[in-house]
Amino acid sequence: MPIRTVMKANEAAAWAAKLAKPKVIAAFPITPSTLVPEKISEFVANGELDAEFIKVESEHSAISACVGASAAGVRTFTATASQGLALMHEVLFIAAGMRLPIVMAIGNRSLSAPINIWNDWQDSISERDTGWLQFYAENNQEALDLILIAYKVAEDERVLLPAMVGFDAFILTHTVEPVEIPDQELVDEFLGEYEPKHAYVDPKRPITQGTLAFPAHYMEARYTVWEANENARKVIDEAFAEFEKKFGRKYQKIEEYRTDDAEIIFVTMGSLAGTVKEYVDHLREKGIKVGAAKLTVYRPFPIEEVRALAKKAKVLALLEKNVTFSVGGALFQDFSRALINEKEKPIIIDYILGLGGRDVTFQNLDEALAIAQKALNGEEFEEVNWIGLRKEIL
Amino acid sequence: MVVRKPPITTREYWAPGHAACAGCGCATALKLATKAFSEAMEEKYGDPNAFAIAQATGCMEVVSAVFPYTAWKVPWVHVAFENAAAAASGIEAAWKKKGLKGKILAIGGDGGTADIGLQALSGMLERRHNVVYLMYDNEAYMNTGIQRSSSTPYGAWTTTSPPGKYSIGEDKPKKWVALIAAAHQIPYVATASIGNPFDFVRKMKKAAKVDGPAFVQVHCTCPTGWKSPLEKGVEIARLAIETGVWPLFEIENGDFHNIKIQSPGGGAKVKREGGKVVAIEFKKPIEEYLKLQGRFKHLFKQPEAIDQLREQIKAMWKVLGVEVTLPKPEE
Amino acid sequence: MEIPENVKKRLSIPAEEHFFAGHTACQGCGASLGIRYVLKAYGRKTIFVIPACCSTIIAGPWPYTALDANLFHTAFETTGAVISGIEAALKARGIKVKGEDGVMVVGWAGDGGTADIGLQALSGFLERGHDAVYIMYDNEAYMNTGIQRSSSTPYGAWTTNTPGGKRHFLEKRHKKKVIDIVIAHEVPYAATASVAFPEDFIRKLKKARKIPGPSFIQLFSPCPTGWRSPTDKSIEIARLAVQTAYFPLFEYENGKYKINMPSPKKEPKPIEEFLKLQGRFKYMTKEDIENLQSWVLREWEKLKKLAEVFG
Amino acid sequence: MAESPFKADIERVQKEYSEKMTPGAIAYIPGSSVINKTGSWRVFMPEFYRDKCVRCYLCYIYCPEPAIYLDEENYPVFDYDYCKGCGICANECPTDAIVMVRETK
Repeated sequence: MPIRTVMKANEAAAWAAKLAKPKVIAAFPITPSTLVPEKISEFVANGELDAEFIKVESEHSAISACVGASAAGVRTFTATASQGLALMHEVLFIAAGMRLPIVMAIGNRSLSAPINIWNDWQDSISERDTGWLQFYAENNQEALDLILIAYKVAEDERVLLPAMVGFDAFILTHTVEPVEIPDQELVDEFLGEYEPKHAYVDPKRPITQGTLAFPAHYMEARYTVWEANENARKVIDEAFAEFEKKFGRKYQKIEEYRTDDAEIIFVTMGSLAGTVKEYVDHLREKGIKVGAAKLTVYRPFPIEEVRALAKKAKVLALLEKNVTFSVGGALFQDFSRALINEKEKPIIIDYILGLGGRDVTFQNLDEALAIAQKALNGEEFEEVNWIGLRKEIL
Repeated sequence: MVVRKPPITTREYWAPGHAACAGCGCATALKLATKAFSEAMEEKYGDPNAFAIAQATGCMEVVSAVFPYTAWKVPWVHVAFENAAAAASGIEAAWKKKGLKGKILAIGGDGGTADIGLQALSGMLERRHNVVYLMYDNEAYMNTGIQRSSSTPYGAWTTTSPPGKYSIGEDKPKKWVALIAAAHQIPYVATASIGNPFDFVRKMKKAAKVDGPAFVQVHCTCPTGWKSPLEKGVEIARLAIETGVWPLFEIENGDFHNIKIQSPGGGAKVKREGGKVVAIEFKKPIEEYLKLQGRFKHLFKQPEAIDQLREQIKAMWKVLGVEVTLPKPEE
Repeated sequence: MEIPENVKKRLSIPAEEHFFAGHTACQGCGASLGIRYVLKAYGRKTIFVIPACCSTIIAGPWPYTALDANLFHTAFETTGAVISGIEAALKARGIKVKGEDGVMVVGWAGDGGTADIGLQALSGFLERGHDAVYIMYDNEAYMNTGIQRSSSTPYGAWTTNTPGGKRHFLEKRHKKKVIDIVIAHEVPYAATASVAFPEDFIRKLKKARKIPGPSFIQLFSPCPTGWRSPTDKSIEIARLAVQTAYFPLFEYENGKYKINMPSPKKEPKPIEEFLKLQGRFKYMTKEDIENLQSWVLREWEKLKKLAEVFG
Repeated sequence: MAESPFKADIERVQKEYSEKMTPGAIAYIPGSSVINKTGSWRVFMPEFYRDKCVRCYLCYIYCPEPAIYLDEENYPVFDYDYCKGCGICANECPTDAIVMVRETK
């Protein structure tokens, strides 16, 4: 029987790892995700999880050890955030290129300078070109579920890519919420044993991994990573469906909320989706036609789903906690790619907000709404807007 | 005539057809290292193939594994430049969990070990993984085209330490990674050279059989980067030993006050006290080693630089607890 | 800050303060005391480089700072590289570094930032021979992220990722000896020091100032929060670390070892005296303690031997 | 004349070789580098005088390729498909049983 209890998202991630039974874990402390390896240490110390936990000397070595272990053909897990993820950057490309289904939990946190330990998505968003699959959790339950789903998708033969699951620093990592821990037996059924057919280190079958490819082969090798990302679209849908059947919780790449007759749809990710849904309720009470949408999957980018969503709205208001300097937010770029050649498309407005743990309030969202309404009325508007900025100290 | 048996297994784990330069000393080192490993694994576990390699980016990586081919006949993984030791840690942990017997061999050049990979090496040693780390030391970044590393010796020309009006070439003494590794109090550390293959093979086997981490630093000639004749690769390496430039030693469990020193040969007089080498009187001047290499050519116009190098070599031997005398060439 | 002359005269360490109250260190913090001593030794003409660690927080968030000296915050793994860059820039600008009246570039990093993630930058700094001082304040775990083991954590210690538990998963490896790794670089000056012995520490800091080239000091600095020890016992614990030879004070200068404390002739106190004041060691079995004790004595013998052979 | 220890590898590569991209660009045939006949790099080639050879194995030990293997009587056999002509074997040979001569192709 599944157990209902309360825990932080960090603990939920550790529980997910425990349920997935990785053989090797390598991790390095970093705020706010340190509690994940701490909790896993306890599981290992108490014999509840039979794994080798390598307490590495840096994040670079954490991911490198995971690559080594995954190349040797076992299920692996790690967790990090922010600067730690940035230090892993180089090896993230390698993990994807070597097609190693590592799963990593990210406590989404800002990047220095100035140093700041609070939430935004700049860390994992900045890794969007590495080839990793990316999932974002709205709450602690999703953090647990999405890690299990990430394993399912990552290890699928059609995919074989590493995956990261992000959940917001402190807002989720350190906040206690009710979480249902699924049955170990069901998880075992859902995931099965990881038996690699392509990457293993076995003296009986010597293979060479991490080769050098000349120009004659490099593009094809990179194309297979592209193809695997494309394949992941379908595999993710299948995994979501199977997960729902087994565990009763439904996931979609883009989850919509009161979008049916909406003129303006707020689009966001992570825990901010919760706030936005409340805000939508609040506006609906006033008779304003708005809806909300949340991206659960960010890589592969859900292009078809975005197009379907776009058909429903006159204005898409993107609320994002990251910046691509001189462009706007990363979602703005991605939405533009999805919609640029559509015959009919909504206006897209970008909002940068909540960086480095800045609270996102209804007042901020009112500000965003006002700009969207201007656009709706055919008035001039800014494409990229920094919301909640303390202009008085600038 | 009595025919001795070949001194080492004829099994090959390093196939020809690889793209190393002609006369590459590192290729010889890897060939011998894998043979030694297989002998050790056979003796320890009854299975000569019970090992796998994690290798850092570098010459020996790019020449041996060009998709879709490979020169390796042993499981082999390359991840990146700075993390061979970390990747080896991961593989070792995975093997442990899978219940596989054997040992992991991590390989890196001097750049990948003394510089960018030092930290990963330190972590691996400190965590006591069952891995042998082999540093093939050709004393510069050869793969990127001969730039100085911290293992480049004093006075050497490289593309980033060119001699000039204000420069005598590399101006820092060589970093001895073997000493740094030994400071981790690991069971076994050794230096070796392709100039003495039997000593190298013996040390590799010892390293492979030790429980826990071991580190071997092997000196190997790079004719391309050292600007030396192709056929002199082994001779140069041997001269490094015979002139005192390259010490052969073993340190067990970080006992710095009890370092085992191997005789350098070349007519050198070794003085022992209580079985311990305390002094060596070298007979061949270091010039004999230097003069065969274009990278040291400019030093011969600045004899004081060579004297400076001699002083550094003496200081290095002092750290090993040995007083040495280094002769000057006869006029 | 005005300090009366008679006070200055009576003190065995400099009276000047360049580290101000109001900082946010925990009660009984050894690291904050260490910063205070360093600034007493070097004064205002100091450029402090601090990576992401407790000291980042201690010095205070923007726009405040507790230091009456230059302070540069940098990323976790970069201390050795940043002090190299600052030293090179000062030299390029013709500013004197080190020596009696030069600017002191001080790398100030914890054991995590030195023994683990910053080791490589430290090694590069030492090997290139920059004129700066690197101080590792050793509180034997990652305290800033909430007490995880580092490679400088001692055998038998509880941390949040060596939590003990049913399988007795305490730290199983002996402390990494960063000082030995530094000495293996054949540096001009390296020393261990302790916040319990400020005169010795300040003497070493001043020596590091005079000797050209890179210097390294490993400073033992208690962390009541992470060691689960009473805040008033910090100095006592640090003193016992020396008296038990768990953390002997010594210097390495131009190839020679010199033991400062405890005296090589004196029997070290039993390790239990050091352990019993700290909650982090309370899960150790008798066997664990014996194991640690024999390691301490072994390393102590080794050091004495080195001082004999290379004295 | 003994058979090259790499004969089986060469045959396997000839039989199984495929350029088809594998996930992770993994090379699955051990020792498949034998397909590259690096003998074409050679300017000087080693000539071997069997009667002078004392079977000390130094050439066999030092060859970086390895392009020297041993026959049934433990004499070295030079594999000119792979020998790059570096000359180490000749330089190290204590009895001058190996001599480097200019390639005449």
